[in-house]
Amino acid sequence: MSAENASNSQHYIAVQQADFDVAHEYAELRKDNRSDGAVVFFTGLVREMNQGSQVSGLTLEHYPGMTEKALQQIVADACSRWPVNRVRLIHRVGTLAISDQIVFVGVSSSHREAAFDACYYIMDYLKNRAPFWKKEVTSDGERWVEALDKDKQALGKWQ
Amino acid sequence: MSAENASNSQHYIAVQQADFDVAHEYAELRKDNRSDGAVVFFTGLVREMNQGSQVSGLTLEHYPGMTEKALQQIVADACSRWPVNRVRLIHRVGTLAISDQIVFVGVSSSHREAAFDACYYIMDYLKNRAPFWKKEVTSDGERWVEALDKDKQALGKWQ
Amino acid sequence: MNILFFAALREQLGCAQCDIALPLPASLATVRAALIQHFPQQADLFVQGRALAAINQTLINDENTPVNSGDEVAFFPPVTGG
Amino acid sequence: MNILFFAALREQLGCAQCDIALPLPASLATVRAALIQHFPQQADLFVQGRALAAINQTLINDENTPVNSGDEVAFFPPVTGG
Repeated sequence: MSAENASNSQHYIAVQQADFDVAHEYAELRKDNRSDGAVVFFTGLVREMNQGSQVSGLTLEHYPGMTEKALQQIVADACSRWPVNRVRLIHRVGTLAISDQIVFVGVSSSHREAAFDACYYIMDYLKNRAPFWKKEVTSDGERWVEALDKDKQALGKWQ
Repeated sequence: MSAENASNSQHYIAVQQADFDVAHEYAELRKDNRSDGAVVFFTGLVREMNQGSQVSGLTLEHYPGMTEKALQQIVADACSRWPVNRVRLIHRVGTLAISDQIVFVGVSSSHREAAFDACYYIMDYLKNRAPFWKKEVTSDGERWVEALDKDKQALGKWQ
Repeated sequence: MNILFFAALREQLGCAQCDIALPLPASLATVRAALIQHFPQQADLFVQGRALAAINQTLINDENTPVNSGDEVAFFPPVTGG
Repeated sequence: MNILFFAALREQLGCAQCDIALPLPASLATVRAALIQHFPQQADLFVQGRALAAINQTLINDENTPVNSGDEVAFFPPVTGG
């Protein structure tokens, strides 16, 4: 379940059960890259507390086939808005424990503004448009995580 | 030339000639951290092209004594504006080559908004308030890098 | 036509997909209404905003979008990845 | 009083620090004017905005800020780190 973004070989998009290595992703963003002065990355981690409950782990479900397509569209949209050179986006699925890595978004660009904005934009849209769903194991049993209004409102900053 | 921020032992601020290891910094942000769901980091790298010239390297001068104080103030300001839990900020001085790492800012927080905004804020203020100066070696000889209006204007987004 | 379900919606309906009889092309709104008829006890699950829809793996916001024969249609709750 | 210079300003003046005679306390504006008198050939280097000033390692924007005896005062170009 890994797919290079066909529209630009500088971008890498993957959906996978396996963990990812931030040092490797960062190295890929820098490798043979003499033109970029800025790298911004985001990682999302499983938190112990969420929506008022103690969490002991979670399962990430997705819609295979749509997921890669949605992520590629989000990355393409970000690249059309800002002059970014490389994007690496990895999202895990399956069973995860507290503090596990969920998602990585890394962006390199000549300048910091484009790198910050594109990375932030990709995360905001991923939160609203990419077909992933979290089911948490809490002290009260399993529950599906509720989508939050604040994530929908976060898109407002990009209008 | 390394100084823990006395006001909060969760923060680490250093000015050093030595290179830094992003994997180590990221590990420090995650270590024994069950509450943070978001890590954002920025690295600044030496670009080959700057302000219209081919660059082969640069020297970073700073104002020892003031530098750490200025960085600590910027981090403290960011922490008073957003609920961030850990900040790691390293800025190098001395002689650097193309693609070398210059600066690292890493922020962890429960939520991505605080981590993104605080990291971006710290870089914007560092660019305007921290006493570092770059002298580039170009094909036309050495020159001091000019401060840019766009960096000053970048502070507008935080008013 | 065949419709896919994911996550909480799949669990609440007790099935990962269903077949409904519907003349195509039809609007997404018509498909949504047919689902409500098909699952009368769980009609509220399909309210717009509570169940998002994708046609051919693309999220669709316009309920007038046509669904054609051979399209892959899916309904699912608001997403919670990241 | 002793004043420190950094980076391009230090190179253009040809010195990392200088001593100027000035009754203290004095405003930062007065110190700046005294520097212009001390370096008449390089007066333009000290124009506000072109040379930033720090008192006791803190950047000062208000030119009315008093400089007291024992304060560490520095002038330098706009910063270019990061």
